[in-house]
Amino acid sequence: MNSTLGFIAMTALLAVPAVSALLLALRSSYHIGARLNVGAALLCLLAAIILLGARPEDNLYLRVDDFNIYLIVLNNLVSFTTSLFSAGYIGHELAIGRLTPKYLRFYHAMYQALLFSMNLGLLANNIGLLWVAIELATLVTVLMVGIYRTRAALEAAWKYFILGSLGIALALFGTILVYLAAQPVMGPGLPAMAWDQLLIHAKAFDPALLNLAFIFLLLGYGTKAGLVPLHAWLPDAHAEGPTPISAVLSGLLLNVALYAVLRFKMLMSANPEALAPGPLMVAMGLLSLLFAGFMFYRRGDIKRLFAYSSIEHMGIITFAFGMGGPLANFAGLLHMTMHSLTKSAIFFAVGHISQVKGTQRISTIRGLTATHPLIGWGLVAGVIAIAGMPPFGVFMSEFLVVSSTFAREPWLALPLVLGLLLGFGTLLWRLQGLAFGESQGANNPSPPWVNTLPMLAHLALVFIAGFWLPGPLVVWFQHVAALLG
Amino acid sequence: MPLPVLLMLSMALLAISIYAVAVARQPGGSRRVYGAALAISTLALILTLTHLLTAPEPVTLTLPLGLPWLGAHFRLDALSAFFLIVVNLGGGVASLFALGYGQHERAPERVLPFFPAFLAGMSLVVLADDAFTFLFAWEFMSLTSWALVMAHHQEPANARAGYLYLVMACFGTLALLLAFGVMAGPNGGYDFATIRAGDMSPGVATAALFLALLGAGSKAGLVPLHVWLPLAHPAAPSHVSALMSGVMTKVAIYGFIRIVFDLVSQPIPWWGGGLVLALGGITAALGVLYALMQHDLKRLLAYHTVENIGIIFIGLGLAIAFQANLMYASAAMALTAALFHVLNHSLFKSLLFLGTGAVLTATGERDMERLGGLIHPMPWTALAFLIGAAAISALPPLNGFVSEWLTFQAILLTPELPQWLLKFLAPAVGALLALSAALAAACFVKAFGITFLGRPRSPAAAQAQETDRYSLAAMFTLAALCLLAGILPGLVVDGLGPVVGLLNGEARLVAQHNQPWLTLAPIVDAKSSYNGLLVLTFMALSGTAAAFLIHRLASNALRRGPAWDCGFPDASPATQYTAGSFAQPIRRVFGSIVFQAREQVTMPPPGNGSPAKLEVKMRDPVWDYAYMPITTAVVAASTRANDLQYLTIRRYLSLVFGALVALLLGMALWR
Amino acid sequence: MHSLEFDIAHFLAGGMVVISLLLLYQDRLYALINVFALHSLALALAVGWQAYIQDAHHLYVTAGIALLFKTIFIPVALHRIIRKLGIHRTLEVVGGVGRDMLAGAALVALAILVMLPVTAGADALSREDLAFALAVVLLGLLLMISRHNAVSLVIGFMSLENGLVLAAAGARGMPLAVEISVAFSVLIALIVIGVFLFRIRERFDSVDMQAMDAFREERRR
Amino acid sequence: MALIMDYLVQGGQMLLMLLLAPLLTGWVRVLKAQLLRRRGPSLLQPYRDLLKLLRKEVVLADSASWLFRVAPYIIFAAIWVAASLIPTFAGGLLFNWTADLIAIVALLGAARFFLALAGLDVGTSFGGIGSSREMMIASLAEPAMLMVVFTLSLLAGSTGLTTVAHFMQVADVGLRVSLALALLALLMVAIAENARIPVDNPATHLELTMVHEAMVLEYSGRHLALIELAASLKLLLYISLISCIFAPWGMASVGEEGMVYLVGIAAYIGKLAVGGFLLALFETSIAKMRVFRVDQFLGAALMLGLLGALLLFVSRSL
Repeated sequence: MNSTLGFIAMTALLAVPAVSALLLALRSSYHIGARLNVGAALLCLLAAIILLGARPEDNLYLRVDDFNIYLIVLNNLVSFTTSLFSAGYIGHELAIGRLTPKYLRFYHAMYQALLFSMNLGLLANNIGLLWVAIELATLVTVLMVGIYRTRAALEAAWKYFILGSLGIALALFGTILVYLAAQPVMGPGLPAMAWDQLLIHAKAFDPALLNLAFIFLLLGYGTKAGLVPLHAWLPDAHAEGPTPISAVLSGLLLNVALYAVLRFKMLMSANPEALAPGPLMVAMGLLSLLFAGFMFYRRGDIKRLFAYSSIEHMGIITFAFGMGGPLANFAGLLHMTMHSLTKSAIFFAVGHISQVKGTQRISTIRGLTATHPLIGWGLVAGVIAIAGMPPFGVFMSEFLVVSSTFAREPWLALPLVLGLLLGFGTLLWRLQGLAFGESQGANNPSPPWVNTLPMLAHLALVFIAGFWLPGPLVVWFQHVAALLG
Repeated sequence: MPLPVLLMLSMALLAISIYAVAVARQPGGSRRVYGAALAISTLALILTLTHLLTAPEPVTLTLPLGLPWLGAHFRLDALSAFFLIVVNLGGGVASLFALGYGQHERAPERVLPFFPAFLAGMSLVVLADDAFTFLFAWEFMSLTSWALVMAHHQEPANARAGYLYLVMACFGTLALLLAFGVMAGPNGGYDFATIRAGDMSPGVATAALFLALLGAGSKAGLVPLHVWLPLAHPAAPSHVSALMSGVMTKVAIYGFIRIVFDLVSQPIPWWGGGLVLALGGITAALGVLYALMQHDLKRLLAYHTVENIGIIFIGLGLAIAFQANLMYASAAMALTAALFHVLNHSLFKSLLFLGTGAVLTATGERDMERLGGLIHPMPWTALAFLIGAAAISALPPLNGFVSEWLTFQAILLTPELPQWLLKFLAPAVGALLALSAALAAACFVKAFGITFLGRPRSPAAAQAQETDRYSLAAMFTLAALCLLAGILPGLVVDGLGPVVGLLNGEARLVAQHNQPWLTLAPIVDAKSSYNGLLVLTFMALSGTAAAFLIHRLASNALRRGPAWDCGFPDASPATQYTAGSFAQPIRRVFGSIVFQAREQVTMPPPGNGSPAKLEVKMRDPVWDYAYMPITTAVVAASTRANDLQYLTIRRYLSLVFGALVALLLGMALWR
Repeated sequence: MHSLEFDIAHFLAGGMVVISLLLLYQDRLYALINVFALHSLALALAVGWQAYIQDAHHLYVTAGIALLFKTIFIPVALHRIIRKLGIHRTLEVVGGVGRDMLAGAALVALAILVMLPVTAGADALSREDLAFALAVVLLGLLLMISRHNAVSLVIGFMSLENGLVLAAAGARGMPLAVEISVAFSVLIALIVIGVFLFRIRERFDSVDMQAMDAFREERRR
Repeated sequence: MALIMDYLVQGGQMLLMLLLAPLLTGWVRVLKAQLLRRRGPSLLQPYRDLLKLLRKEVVLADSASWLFRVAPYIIFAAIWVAASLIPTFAGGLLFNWTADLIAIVALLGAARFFLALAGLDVGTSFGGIGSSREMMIASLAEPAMLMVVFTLSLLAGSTGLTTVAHFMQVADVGLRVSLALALLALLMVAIAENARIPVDNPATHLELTMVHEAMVLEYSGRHLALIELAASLKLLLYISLISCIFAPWGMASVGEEGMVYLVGIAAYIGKLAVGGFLLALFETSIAKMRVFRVDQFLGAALMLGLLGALLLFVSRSL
């Protein structure tokens, strides 16, 4: 009974977005489109919540376990709030004629398609299916990044497309290698591509093949996760696409890519002879952290700025998971969650800002807290949160990340802390310019406060998480952290 | 059971700050907020005072907050009680002052919500009993005070100050985080009880000392980590400046003491004490020299905070050195001196900043060169400021002298130390301390004389009015406390007894309350003794006696007339000595060495009536040699890295290709 | 009897590597396209042969896709596009052909070096085939980055993908092989026809990437 | 009985200081005049001046504040209290534990603080000159003085003057380098603190060279009298300080018979006479230096004091 309910929910997670994508592709009216979009996202969220209670039994294609369920819930939660935000945002874009109804229809359809592909990727119990899902997500986001048809947008889309496809290709090669490693042990056929099976037999796999596979997978999915030096597509894609998509990209898609990497990391650590994936991930994480810190300083575009901040935090998360151990993994999971919520909140704020100021250029945005208190202070809160200051959740996760290094590699704490400080300093430099000082440039009226509800909701969640985590969540994170090894 | 109540009060403060968001705009809003803050601080003050004076048994409390498997630990022991007294005293007085001062605030909605939160943050730092809660509160304190510094964000200078401040605060927090990490070690017990119990290697202890110096020192304003302080403290509204300078720096000191004297279970090596001692001496001397060069009143005071922090650290360094040699009696002296100075500085620095606030509201000026003669329109403010100035210049019978006297006594105990380096270091630091004390007197003759005495140098100063009664009440409360602590030092020393005992293996100074005539005799009165009460009585007696006799027996006639001034009567006020010209001799003596101060006089040719010009160039060595390199390096690096934003797709692909090939090569060569 | 199967498989796979090197050698657009067609043909044969010796019938589909789509349709399409857009026919080689050849040789060596530790026990086919496939992939990547021209970039990407398909086909009984190759073909089709040429033609009046770089420069602050 | 005696001694000490101070000033003046082959004023001239000033009315500048009128009393009180705590003819005074050497230095500092403020109060340029130069001088003289205090109290193991004097009296101190350095530094400080040649010239009213006189330029009548008295008290204080530390002979100690006290007083006056003579001799034999060479002079004093303390730190451990 329970499992059938779970199965229904799981299918709903895939079917609802798929169907509504089709419907939205047909409907062009803004109101119906936006409502349907929100409704579908809400349904997915409900389905995800049901999944919390009711697990379907695994099959060779789809699977729900402790690890992906929380990402699924997070994913659908954020995509629901984002759909709320995008309703207001797109309305404004439509009003000022930046988007035509034709593209609007396209936008909504693609939004659902993206939701579908991400859910698929998270639910997939099959490395091939995972790969297909992520490729689909890439295609969809490429189309959405280019939706404004400006030269910059198209160029960003093009860059994203090429780099993304290359990443996809490398990931595919890695996937094939994993199969090749598994096939002699488990015989040909589907089971040799299913997570649960792979994990069971991983000990017997040929380590050399696994190593090779992991390199390709790390680079392939790492490209999607925006790890330096594979990050090049990320800033432009964030900057030029519609802001809701930036929010989804930063808040969710990166997580999905990282989730894929983690899955394979589990596989690696299940095999004693294979090389430990930790050092690679730690190195890439530190590199991303430091690099992003330097890049904040010279940014002129507000969305690109926060795109780099996403790179930084992906670096931190990768570092944490690379460090390994229950504490570090817990920190990584927590940081993943906090980053999704906070960063999407920031992008909501940025969306409002770019609409009220009519620009994304940092140099022309000043004194927001004076002119638009709500979104101005919202931005301040968001940036303070993402910079890892209390009373927000990121502080806790960063505390855990740093302290976890003392359990394994105390000396690594030093570069980590330096990177954090660097990023903080350069990011704050930008924030003060945006939020304080004499206001200048155009000042359109603030959006109705209802539109800022998603942002406020996210900030509230992060705020509460700053000093109190619900017990069940903790237990569950600890369980997952143990799984990750 | 005061601890839960204290936590409740902090929560209440947080609630008030939320309430303040709503009422900030309303007319009576600030009155209500500050009134509530005053009430709460007073209540907390009474509670902690009773706790410290009665039975300071440590009480602990754990709430299911913070780190899930750790929880939020809180602890009220003698040390935290003492610092809570400092915090709540300062907070209460600042609130009282703000009852009047807050009426003139241009942007109340940027001050009211953060002020109570700031107070709560400081109290929570002192109460915290695990690393997470401590850092949480610590960073929260920095954050709220940053918001207060940014209250008048239109001035670009304030924005820069706020930026520098928050970055340095973050640096300090990270350093402390590392310190806790080092102390907690691999098994990571982050509540203080576990850290205390754990046995750590000497290396760990030293690392903890260094990191604590970086972390707490950057918040307290230890040279060379002080650069943010003289920018940030003046930028905030005056009652907040009083809190930041008088109280927040003390919370930083608390952090240092808590880590180094309480948490570090292993004795710190003696040279660690030497390091702290030397740093303290340098900080004291440099701080006061910086202060002498200022003519912005609030910045002068802020630099003076740096000096006093140095004096406190001298005491702490001596204590570390003594403890390293197991000379706990001497360590008790040094610790008492440091803690006493903590209390004193919180009193008179707050007083002086509040006085500046009164001047600011009366004239709208912070620049001494445009003030003067304020003693006539605002005599009461002048009196309070004078008391504060005399106290901070360590003049008997006020409190500043007592703590510096104790510090000197502690230095005089150093010959018993076995290490040669310390033997040499101690008198040198003593000389630095004496020098800074003398320069402090010069500095406050300048501060008070130029601001309040003489004739007004600007219309604003001429039309000044006496400030409101709330502000006066606040200032005179502090002034009275300065006097009390000065004439009854024995009682304060006894009050500090349990704190010192806690930090010093139960070794403390002999009880003073049963000394004859309330004399302060830390060891034996044959060795060294001081009695503020009698000094005051003698001075009062002889002064009044002289006055009485002269007025009775000789003349008491008095006639007003123009100033004599060697025969140049009533020249324009512009001919008075200015702050710059007052400091000129000292600038010539010290500035040319420390700040490479260069004076350049450009005289017009004879017959040309245009005014001569004197320009003084000074450089801040710390900024030039410690901070500029870092900033330039970061800017350069980010400029180089920025090129990566604008590569061609082909180049990006090459990056991926390179990464792939590198990894493959690595793997091929790995086996 | 085994040996023959293997020899043919190896001959075809190795042939692909050689053709990849040939691709690197080209400096004229049409020739590049033709050689790529040859590359895909070799792939089709190799996959077909794998299908035969594994008698895995779904691989025939993959071979068919390779034959029809990549050997015939794409090259023709590219020919027409080039004619339509009037792209100048010579390729600007970044580092000089000679250097590319050297690099290519080094990459092949690297591929083999990496594959050595793999235990031969896995599958008799896998070891060498994988070495070849990896070599093809790396060479394709090298081709992508060694030309200033978008068409060559696409071709490089496609040859890379040929290597992937080769590897997938070499893996005995790999499920979803067909689906994956189909998905990939869709990707490429999108690259080639849809997004890339249409939009780029519309916006930047050339497919020469330097034009886009120039455009990017003007955004530089 | 003994207690009453103690009170008497203490009170006698305070009065004695008050009475002797102008005499000493006069004595020095007379000697200087003699050395310059002038007849000079009579020995009692300072008393006459004081009485005259006390009887005259005060002419107060319009811009003077209440501080200006209170300052003389504070200055006088501080210096008098400091002076009365120095063992002159008898050690172990009743209230000697009220303030040790450091406190005495600080009391003098307090007097200087208010004097400098008074100099700034009227708002004339000369007052400013005086105050700023005075504070510059003090900023070097006070640390030097404290270094001397360090040396002594390290030697005697106490900062209490009585203990120090007693120590110098009984313990076989012997000739110590650090003591010599301390004495030298103390002398230099004393010269500077009392505005004597070569640092300052008490007799001059040349605007650009005066320091102490510039500060008190606006004072008149009883205020001036108090300040003059305080100044001569200060001179007396320093000379008796030096003598009680470096020449503690003949000083009576607690609870002795009357005769001894008389001896002590005689010895004390003798010391004062010698001290005054040496001072006058020194002043006549040297020229005043530029104000901006004073810092080198006092810097040297500071260095000497520090050196003395350091040597002591070393020698103590040997």
